[in-house]
This record gives sequence, structure tokens and C-alpha cells, in this order.
Amino acid sequence: MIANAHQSEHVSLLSIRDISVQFGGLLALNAVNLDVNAGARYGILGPNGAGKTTLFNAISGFVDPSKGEIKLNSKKLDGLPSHERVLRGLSRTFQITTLFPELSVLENVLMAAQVDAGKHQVFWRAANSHKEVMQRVEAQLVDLNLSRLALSTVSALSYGEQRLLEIAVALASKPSVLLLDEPTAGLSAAEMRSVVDLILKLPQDLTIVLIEHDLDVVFDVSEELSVLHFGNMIAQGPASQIREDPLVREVYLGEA
Amino acid sequence: MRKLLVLLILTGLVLVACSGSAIEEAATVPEVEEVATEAVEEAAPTEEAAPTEEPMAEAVNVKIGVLNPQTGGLAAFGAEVDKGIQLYFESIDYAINDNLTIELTFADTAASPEQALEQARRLVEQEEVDFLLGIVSSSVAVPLAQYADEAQVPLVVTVAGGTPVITGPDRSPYVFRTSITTGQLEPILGWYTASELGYSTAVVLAPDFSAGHARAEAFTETFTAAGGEVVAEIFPPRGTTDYGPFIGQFNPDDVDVIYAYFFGSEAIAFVQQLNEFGVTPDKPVVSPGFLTEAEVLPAMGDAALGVISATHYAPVLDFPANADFVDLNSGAAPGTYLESGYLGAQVVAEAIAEVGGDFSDVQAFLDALAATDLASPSGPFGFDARGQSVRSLYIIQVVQDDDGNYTHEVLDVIENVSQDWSP
Amino acid sequence: MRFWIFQLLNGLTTGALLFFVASGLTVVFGLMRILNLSHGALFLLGGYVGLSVQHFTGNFFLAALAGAATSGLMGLLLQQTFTRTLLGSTFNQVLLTLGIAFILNNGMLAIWGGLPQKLKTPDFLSESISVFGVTYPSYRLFLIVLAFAAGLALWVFWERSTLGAVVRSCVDDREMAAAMGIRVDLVFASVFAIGASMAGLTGVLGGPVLGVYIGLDFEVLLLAVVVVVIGGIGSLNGAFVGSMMVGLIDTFGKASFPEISYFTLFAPVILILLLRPLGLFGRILPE
Amino acid sequence: MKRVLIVIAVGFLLAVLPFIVSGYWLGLITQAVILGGFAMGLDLLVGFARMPSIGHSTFFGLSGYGVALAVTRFDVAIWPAVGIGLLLSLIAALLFGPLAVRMRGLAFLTITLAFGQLTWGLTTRWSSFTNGENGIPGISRPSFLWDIETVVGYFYFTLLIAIAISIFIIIFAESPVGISLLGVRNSDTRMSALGYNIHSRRTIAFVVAAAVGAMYGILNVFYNKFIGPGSLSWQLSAQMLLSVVVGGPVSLWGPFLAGSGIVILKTMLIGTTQRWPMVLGLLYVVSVVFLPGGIASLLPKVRARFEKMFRGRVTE
Repeated sequence: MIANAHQSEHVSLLSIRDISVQFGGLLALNAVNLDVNAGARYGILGPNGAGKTTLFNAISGFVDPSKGEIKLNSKKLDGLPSHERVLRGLSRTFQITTLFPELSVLENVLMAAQVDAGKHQVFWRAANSHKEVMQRVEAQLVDLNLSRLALSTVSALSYGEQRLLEIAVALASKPSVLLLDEPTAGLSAAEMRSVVDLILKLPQDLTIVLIEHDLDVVFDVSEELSVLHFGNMIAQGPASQIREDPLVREVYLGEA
Repeated sequence: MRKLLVLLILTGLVLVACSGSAIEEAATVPEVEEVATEAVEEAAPTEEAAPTEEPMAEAVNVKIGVLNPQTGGLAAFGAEVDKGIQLYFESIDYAINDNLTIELTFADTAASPEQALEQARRLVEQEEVDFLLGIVSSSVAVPLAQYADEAQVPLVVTVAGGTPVITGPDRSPYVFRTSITTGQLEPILGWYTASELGYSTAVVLAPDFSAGHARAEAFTETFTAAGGEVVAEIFPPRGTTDYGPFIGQFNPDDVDVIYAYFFGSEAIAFVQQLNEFGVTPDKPVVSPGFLTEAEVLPAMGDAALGVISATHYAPVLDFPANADFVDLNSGAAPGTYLESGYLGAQVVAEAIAEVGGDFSDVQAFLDALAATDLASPSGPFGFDARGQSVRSLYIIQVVQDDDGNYTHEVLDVIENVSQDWSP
Repeated sequence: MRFWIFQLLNGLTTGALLFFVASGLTVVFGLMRILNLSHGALFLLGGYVGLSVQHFTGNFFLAALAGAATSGLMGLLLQQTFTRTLLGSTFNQVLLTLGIAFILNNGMLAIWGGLPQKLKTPDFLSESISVFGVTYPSYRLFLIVLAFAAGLALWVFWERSTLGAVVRSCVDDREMAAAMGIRVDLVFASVFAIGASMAGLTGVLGGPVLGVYIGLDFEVLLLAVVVVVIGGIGSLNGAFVGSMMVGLIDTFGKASFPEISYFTLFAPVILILLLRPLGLFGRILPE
Repeated sequence: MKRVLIVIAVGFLLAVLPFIVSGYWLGLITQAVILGGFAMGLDLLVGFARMPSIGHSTFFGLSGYGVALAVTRFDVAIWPAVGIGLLLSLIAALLFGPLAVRMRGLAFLTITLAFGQLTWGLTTRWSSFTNGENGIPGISRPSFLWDIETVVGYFYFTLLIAIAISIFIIIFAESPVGISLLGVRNSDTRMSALGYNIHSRRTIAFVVAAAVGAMYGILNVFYNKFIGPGSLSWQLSAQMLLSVVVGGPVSLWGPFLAGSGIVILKTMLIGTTQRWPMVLGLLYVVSVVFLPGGIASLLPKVRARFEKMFRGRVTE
């Protein structure tokens, strides 16, 4: 999949055409377009209520757009239930932590890893007896510095650790596109730094779409940006260009 | 602290509940066992007092397992039957002759076949009772008859009558029934309603369960055979509280008479609502005796006046044994459930006396039961060859006596009614 | 025609009684997220107390008052004693309130015996009157009118009064209400007690129609839970519409298709739930 | 593997019971094992997936009715009748399950109640076929490797099957599917975002619990040699639901213990006091106030092990 995307650089990996989402009388997204190339670090900027999470929900299948088209790797995703989009290579995190509070860190990651390994329909042998799954889980935990917490329950973790785990769980699905919904929200400056470092260290062939309202984080991580404002895409382009965009400055500095 | 409070309140609740049970004191288990053991203790000293007079018969203790519902929807009836059984044994001081004492062990069937089976096993296998007595619910009777047959323990059914099969051609030799079965009441009532009372069109109402259907069918059969016509059959579900929807299904002007089989709370609700909706007193009602039990009459009030029932027992029957029975019940009018318990106890006591309390030969006890011939509160009593009671049936009507109390008046008697009765 | 008017009135009577029981259940549930499975027992307790009071005083309204007061106090006692468990997990709530229902049920059996009884209708309502050519008991008509009046009064209280607004705000957002200085614990206790006393009152009001007997507690509970779920948790409007619907469906179902009356009652329930998992008027996900 | 070994060890321990206790007790314990096992299966639904069903006796009763009706109405031989009984329950579960799993919490409770009442209503009303509330007596036990007509024989038969089912449940609970049930219990969106089909996961929990119930339903009908509507009443469902809660959800052994304990306790209480429902209710209240985590929480070490299902084992 990823190799494919590299070959044909003109076709973007994730392509969104004219997506609109309507909640009753409120137009949460208005004919939004987005193209994300394979391997990109793409940022979506916007103040609270701009429709960023709604956009993610539409991509990952948690809300149905009233019109428009979403393609991953040139294949239409529209109408697919969210769990099937995961199998197509799409994985996301949530703004509000939605981990399994009663389970251990390891089990949380395992839950994701066993799906990608195709073992999630197995009911005749123990979940932890699949060597390849367990190896992957452990590798994932090592990657994110969570090994020492492997056996702690999630509810015992600090908020920062939970945010990290949130990313680890999303990564364990081995996605081609990772959607990160405000990964640094509510973190201290130091914690924020470590999350940004982590994102920067992720494999280059992994496509990342990041929602943020923190400017520093967005500009640190992403090369290309879109700016959402009240459901409208008001600017799109390379980070350097967006930084200078007068409209963005107005919206953003007004907000900040 | 809060938990302590919880505990205190809970204990309080239980105490309240226990002390509140004074109303049915006589029926509570501990009381019974006390009475029973007292009886044993009383019997013992008399033996010691006269040790040498004659070769002492060995002291025998007969254990009877009593299975009736003490909880659930039929609890009230179970309590009455239990009370009737106790009433009889108290009247003979839980003793037959000097050396033979009776011990009752009660268990709750909750009118559930599964629970009844479990409790029957406990009584027979753990408590080692000599035989079983009781059963109110027809649905409990069949599996229990099956158990009695397998375990070879005598079972005397005192109330459940909706299941003719347990005293049918394939009946177990271990099963007897002192109560009447469907064939001994409705056929007579159907025939009587058409031929003797002269009604020709009827609406039939009965609860929607097998006994209800069986009774309605039995009534319809002889009623139509005698020239009557059933215009409508209505089967409200069990546990119906509001009979409005069903009373609304027939036009009272279209029928001469209403046949209704309901009991307990359903009977009260039905009779009252029939009156509220203006159907009675204009239209006559005929029913099996359960509809106008002595116990429910006060709750029904005027609404029940004039209802004609066919019954195997009524408090007003003029027999010496009935006078004794009413006396034992402190003069209050006994209902048919109390009578069922009392009669059952009387029957088994006779048979126990006959075999001298010896249950090593169960067959002897069964033979003694089969040979029963006694003067019961409801008249002459015996069994047919299949263990089913043969007794009299009475046509009674609800009236108000001079003191304003609701009671019955006997209109007619049909004697020697067996399960194979035909007009 | 006679049949339809007759059954319509019957359905409304059942609906009226159900509404009184279900409204308390639904508000308590919406407000505190407590599914009180002892609600049916509180209903029956009111009925029995009313029965005794009527027996001794002969006064129906005194009976109604006593029934409502006893159940209200019992409800308050339960709420105060078991606050922590009640506000805990759903499972523990079910266990606790069902346990209490068993205790109360058996306690009432011990005190009042198993013999089914019935309250007498108050004298001035004991006559039947003719409505559209159908002879109908005036007491039942009184219940129907009372239910609509009470429904309206509750609605005005709920939507228009300050106190109603307080309760509603607690339903919508408990933390926010507390932050605004509302004594949430006080609101909880009083709503629970009022809900319980409404159940007790209904036990008395229903006494002349339904009777008073052991087992009625669970029958009423079953229907009330159905009403709450299809009406939508915490919604008074839902409780009213749900009660009338269940009352009418149950009545017409029993009258027209008695053999399958379980089907006629539960099949629409299943259908409504499948189409509207939150109930007709519900906004709260029943957890 | 360890937990499977524990089950087998407990099985062997129980196997000496016939040499110790009377026939009566053995019969009662057989009944206790049946309902305890049913509760253990229900734990997968109620405890793991946190779906409080108050209609699961439907499947317990339906399989029994299937056997009884096949034998008495259609003269089917007993072993094939067992197959018919299981199939009947399975079909019902596949019919009700996919609809019911769309509900959550109380709505799920109500819809399972509604399905249960429908089935109950059908069996009590269709008297000409099912014999109504009188039930069907006279069901004889099948022939097996040893004589299971005797109390001892049937106890061993029940024990053997209960061990087999328990081993299945334990293996299932630890499997990828099993732990995914722990995931759907409180985080629909997350599970969906991980690639799990929520409805199908919940249906699996529903059907597996139903299947376990159906198998114990078969054991029950042969134990009583009788089946009545009581076997699919909501009261039995409630008793099973309470067993899971009293036992401690997700522990599996807790619900088993509570389920069987309640059977024995109830039978003993009925023999002691007429006020047994009150005492039982009191025990429920006391247990929830003093042991909110259920019986399983009494043994903190064991609890820790079982609650955090895989924690200890993944590092082994």
C-alpha cells in the first residue's frame, strides 16, 4: 500500500472531496477538501469548534457526511463502518482518552495488535499465546517507553502516560494513516515536548494527520497545513506559507 | 457508620416482619414443630408412668411431609391448607392412640414445580418423612405424582384438581386425591345450569391456563348436551387485575347466564367489576365454588349476592363433623381450602391408625387409604379404584344472613359423585 | 362502537395508574441514574397501608394520605441508608433494590397475609355513569381525569417553575448544578421521597381497581419499567405518553387477541426500542 | 493452562463427594452445579461485556423444552432430541441476539426481558402443544457410558459435562475474542476504532452465554425429568443475574460459586423458615453493602489475578 503511494506521487494517499457534515441546523463542515500524500506530516489547525474533530469522525466513520467523498489509497471509504476502515489502514486517537480503564497497558495494546495480526476471531487459544502478536505488543511498548508500565491498569496511569498509551494503541493497528486528535491537549510543557519528539521519531513511511490548536506543536510537527474555521477550510499549504497567511493570523491571533 | 445503620435497619425490618406474622401464627413452621415435639414429650411421660401394665407397644412417630405454597401468588391458599391440616391434628393432640405421635414437616412449594420437586426430595430423602400431603397448584401435582411413583412414597393430594391424569387410568398406585377433580364439578354445573336452572345461553369466562380451559370445556360440554348454547368463551390471562377489557367483550343482553371460574384476587376483582359495570345483579352468575369462597365473600360485599356455585364444601353444611370443624375454627366460616387441609389430615390420620403407624409396608398404608370410609365435614367420603375421592356436590347461593354477614344457602345436593359422573 | 369506547376507557384507566407509578420511577432514574426495582414494592406498601387505614377509619382519602406518606418515608429511609450503593454501579443497584423488593414483598406477606384484598371505592364515586352509551364506573373516570390533571400539573411544575428548573438542571448536568450552588443531595432525597410517595399513593388509588395482593408489586414494576424505557429515561412527557400507550396496547391486546396478549404487549415494546433506542422522548443513554 | 488445571483439580475433588455425602445432598449439589455453571456462562455476557440480561433463562428453558417436545410429541430418540433442544436455543439466540445487542444498559435489560416474556408467554399459552403451565413430565434420561439413572451416576455425568463446559469458558475467556468482550464493556467507540465490529462482538457474548445456558438447560431437564415454564421465567433470569453480581463479575469462579450457593442456601432456607425470601433478600442487600465487588473480592490475591486477566501470565 505504502509502496504504491510512493510510486505515484500525484495520487494522494488520503483524499477528501467536498465533505459536508450537518448536525441539525448546524453545518459543522462545509465542502471541505483535503489531500494527504503518503508519508506526509499533515496538520489541521483551527480554534475550538472549527470542525476538526468532526472531520476526523467523518474520515474514521463515526459520523456520516451529508455529501462528499473520502478515498484512502484511491478506494472509497464512504458508507464503510468505522471498524472496517481500520482494516483498510486507518487508525485514530481520541481527544478525550477512551482507553480501557480496567485493563492493563499491555492488554490495551494487545487489543489493537491482535486485530491487525488477524487473530481477533480466535476463541480457542489464549490471547497471549500468539507469539507474533505478543512480540509486536512488546516492541510497541518499548518504542513508546511504556514497558515498565506494561502490567499497570490504565486507571493507575498519569494523564500524560495515558495520552502516550493512546498513541501506542493507535499505532498497534499498524495503520498506513494515523489520525492524531490533539495528542498534547492538557499536557504540561515537558510532557508536550516528549509527545512531539515521539511523533517526530515515528517511521517516515507512516502518514500522519494531526489536529491541534497549539501553534507550536503544529509547526514543529507538520510540513503541510490546513486551517479550519467554522467548518470552512480557509487556508491550505506548506507550513511556512500558512504562518504568514493574513487570514489565518487574524483568526488565530484573535482567538489566542 | 452507615453500614452499621444499614445492619440495624435490616435487623429491624426482619423483626417487624416476624412479629407481624401474628396473624398467621398458627401456620408458621417453628410453632408447628414446637407443637409436634410437645406432643412427643407429653406422650413419653405417660409411658413411664405406666411401665408394666401390659406389653408396651413401641412408641411410633409418623412424619408427614406437608408441601404447600407459602410464598408466591398461591401463598394465601397454601396457608389455609396448612392451617386446616394443623387444625385437625391439634384436635387430636398430634397423637393417635397412646403410642403413636404425628410430626408435621412443612415445606414451601411456591407453586413452582421445580421448587416443589426439590423440596419433596428434601422431605423424603433428608427429613425421611413417611409420606407427602398437600399440593395446591395443579402444575405441581403432575411432576410430584411422577416423583412419588419413582420414590415409592405415598402422596395424598389435598387441593390440586385441574389434572385428572394423576388419578386417571395410568395413575400411580402411590397417589391419592382427597379433593375433587374437574370431572366432578363442571359437568354437574353445566348440566344443572341448563336442565335445572333452565338457562339456555351462556358466556364462559375462565383464566387462560390449562385448568381454566379444562373447566370451561367441561362446563360447555354438559351445558350444550342439555340443550344450552355458549355464545362466547373469554379467557383473560392469569393474574389479570382489570377485567374491564373482558367484561366489555360480550353484551349482557345476549346471554341468560354467566359462567365464571376465577379464584383468589382474580375472583374478587371479577365479581366486583361485573357489578361495577352493571352486569350483575341483573344477570345470574354460575361458578365453581372457588369464585365465592367464604374467605373472599367479605371483600366482594354485595357484588357477590345471588351467585350460584357448585362446590364440594360450604360452611353451612349440616353435618355433625362440620359442626365440630366450624367449632375448631373458633366458629368462623371455613373456606374450601381450610376444609381441604382438614379433610386431607382426617383421611390420612384414619389410614395411619389403621396400619398402626407402621410404614415398613407401604402397601398396607395404601390399602388402608383405598378403604377409607368416613364422615367428613362435607359428608360421606371415600375413594374410587383409582384413588380419586368420591363425595357429595352441593349447589349453593350467596345470601346475606340476618346479621348482615355474607354466607351461603344450599339449594341442592348431588350425592356420590365420582370422577366418572354423568347426568 | 360500544366495544371500542369501553376498551378505550379501560386502556386510559390502566394508563392513568401506570403514569402515577412510572413518573416517579423515571424522574428518579433520570436524576440519579438509579433504577429502583423496589418501586413496585413501595407501590404495594402504600396499597396495604391504605387498606388498613380504610379498614379502621373507613375514609378513602385518609387511606390515600397514609399510603403516600408511608411509602414516601420508606423511600427516604432507603435512599438515606443506601446512598453510596445506590449511586454506585448499575449491577449493585439492581442487586440492592431487588433485594429490598424481596424483603418488602415477604414482609408484607407476613403482615397482611396472602389473601388478596381490595380497597373500597369512596362512596361518592361508587356509582356507574353512562358515557357515550356505555355504563362505566365513575371511579375509573375519576382516575383518568386525575391522571390528565396530574400530568398537566407535573408538566407545569417541570417546565415552568423554578423548582422544576432546578430538578431539570440536575438531570442534565449534576456537576454543573452542584457548582451553581444547588444542594444536589437535598434535591435527590426529596425527589426520591416524592417518587416513592407517588408510588404509594397509586397503590391506594389503584386499590379499588387492581386490588391489593402479593405479586402485584412485581407486575406493576414490570409494566412501569417498560413505560420508562419506551418513554425515555427521565422524561415526564415520555412517561405520560408511554403509560397511555402501554395501557391502551395492553387493554386492546388482551381484549382482541387474548391468546397472544404477551405478544401484543412486548412486540411493540421491542419495535419501539429498536427504532428509538433512547425511547420516545429520551435524551439519556440508559447505562 | 493454569486455570484449566484448577478446574480439573476441583472436578476431581468434587468427584469424591458421592463417598462422603448422602444421596439427597448429591442430588442437591447436582442441581447446584447446573445453575452455578449457568451463572458462570452468563458471566461472559453480564460480567465481561457488561450486558445485564434478565432474559437468559429463555435459552436454559428452550433447550429443555426442545428435548421434551421432541421426545414426547415427535417420538425422537433421546440423543437426537438433545441436539434439537440445543439447536432450538441456538436459533432463538441468533434471532434475539443481533436485535438485543443494539441496546445498552437498561434498554438491553428491558429488551431481554421482553424477549424472555414473549417466549414464556408462548410456552404457557400454547397449551395444546407445550402443555401450558403444567409442563411436560416423564422425560427419561438417555443411555450413556455408565448408568445415569442413579443419583450418583447422574452426578458424575453432570460433573463431567460441567468440567468440559467450564474448560471451554475459561479458554474462551482468555482468547482474543474473550478479551475483546472486556473491551466492548465500556468503550464502544474505541473498540470500533480498533477494528472490532461492536455488534458482532456483543452478539458473540450473547450467543455463547445462551449456548452455555442451553447445555445446562439440557442437564436440568434430565435432572428433574420434567420441564415447566418456570425454567424460562424472568425470576430465574433474575436469580442468575444476581448470582453473577453476588459472585463478582468477570471472575467466572465467583458467579459459579454464588449461583450454586444460592441454590443450596435457598433449599436449606425453605426448610428452616417460611420467611426465606426475606432472608435471601437480606443476604443480597448485605452482600452488596459489605461486599460490593462480590464474593470474588473476598480473596484479594485471587481477585487481582482474575480481574487483571492476563497481567500475570503475559510475562511468564
